[in-house]
Amino acid sequence: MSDPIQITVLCFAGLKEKIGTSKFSFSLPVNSSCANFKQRLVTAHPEAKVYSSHLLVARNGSYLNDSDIINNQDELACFPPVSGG
Amino acid sequence: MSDPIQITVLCFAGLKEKIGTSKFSFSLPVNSSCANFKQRLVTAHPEAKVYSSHLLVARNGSYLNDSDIINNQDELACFPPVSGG
Amino acid sequence: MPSNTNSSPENGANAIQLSITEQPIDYNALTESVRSNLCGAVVLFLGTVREVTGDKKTSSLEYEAYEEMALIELRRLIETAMQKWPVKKVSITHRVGYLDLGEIAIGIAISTPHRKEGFEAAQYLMSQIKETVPIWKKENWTDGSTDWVHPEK
Amino acid sequence: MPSNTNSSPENGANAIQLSITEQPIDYNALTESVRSNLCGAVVLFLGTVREVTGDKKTSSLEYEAYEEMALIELRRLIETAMQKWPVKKVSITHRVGYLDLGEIAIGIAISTPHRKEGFEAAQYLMSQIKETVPIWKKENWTDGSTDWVHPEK
Repeated sequence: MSDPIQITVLCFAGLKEKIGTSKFSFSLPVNSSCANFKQRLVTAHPEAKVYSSHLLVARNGSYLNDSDIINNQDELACFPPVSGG
Repeated sequence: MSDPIQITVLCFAGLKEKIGTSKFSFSLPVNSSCANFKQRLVTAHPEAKVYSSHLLVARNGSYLNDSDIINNQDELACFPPVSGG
Repeated sequence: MPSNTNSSPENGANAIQLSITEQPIDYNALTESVRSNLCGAVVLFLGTVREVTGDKKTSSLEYEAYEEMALIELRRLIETAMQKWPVKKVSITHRVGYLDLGEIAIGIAISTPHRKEGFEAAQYLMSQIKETVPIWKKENWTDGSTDWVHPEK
Repeated sequence: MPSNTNSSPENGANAIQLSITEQPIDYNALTESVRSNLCGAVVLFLGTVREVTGDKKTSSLEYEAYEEMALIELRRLIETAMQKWPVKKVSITHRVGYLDLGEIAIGIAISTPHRKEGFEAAQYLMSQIKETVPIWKKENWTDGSTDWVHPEK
């Protein structure tokens, strides 16, 4: 079995408040999808469960789909639905 | 047969330029409608014929319908379709 | 009346401000006049003198108003808009006389609780103004000719 | 670069201006930045802090942005709008940090040849911004409670 990959997670708004930090490292199995990532994030941080089905994930300024594969060293931005304007 | 009624006509924009004046007196038979007035105006001022079917007429700040009756001493504003804004 | 009318911004008496002017339109004042804590949306529309229409070029525009009736008609349109949408405040200024390229012919500012109704009411007012408010536009073309503009119908 | 970028108003390079700021939004500058002799219409929309939502009263708002991505996403939305409508210039500013009642959270100014497309494009941009641009609003209610706002879907 391959070693897990390491990613950096950036959190914003309500998610940041729930988790209590805006940036942290996170491990994932290789070939994890974005959906896998969200599931594991909420498992590791059950205080974020309220957002689980609505969390948005972006990489390099673009939103990811649930099926997109996460790569080693990715920086993923993770946040609740937006409410600007 | 009754004496004709006397009205004052105010002209604006292209109509004023065609007729050459912005305010003049005009005679009409009693019980003339607004449509009668427009017809007689164009007959008296054939240079305004280009506007005839589109002329708008207002009295006291409100548009008149073709069937509205003109009264003695009315001040009628008469002008081409508007184009402000 | 010594009090400044701007000091009571929620006063219904200030809900409608209209003017027809030969001076350049101060759209900043227009916008500021409709702002309100009751509203989440302000829409400002400016109609400006465009240089190109089809294959003709405008050198300047001239607007003429039947001012007395134009103000009555504007107020009537705003009152209708206020029945259709929860509009809090509206300010409209139309310029008359000669306008150069890029200058503002009309400014309309409106405030509403939410944005959807603000956009709808502003669009309604603009299209009605072009139908019924007695103001006329004359194009002075770069080729020296002039035209009183007639709406395309 | 010694030249003033405002001196070439038709320059395509100035067609889009974006910012996210903690300072009060200068909507006059925003509006002025989109004016053009090529356009007959300018639409400005301001989203302002409304006091009342349902039966609750706001004491202040707080906005947080993922600024880097917000600017990318705003530009993407504007480029899409420019493909749908003949938009000449767009300037958008979103404020972050604490806002008092009545203050401006977002200002969007757009210029187009004609008014219909200006209203349409401005509405499109506002609704898309509320869907995809990573900015969040927190309500500080007068009763002392706070809520991160979630869009009604």
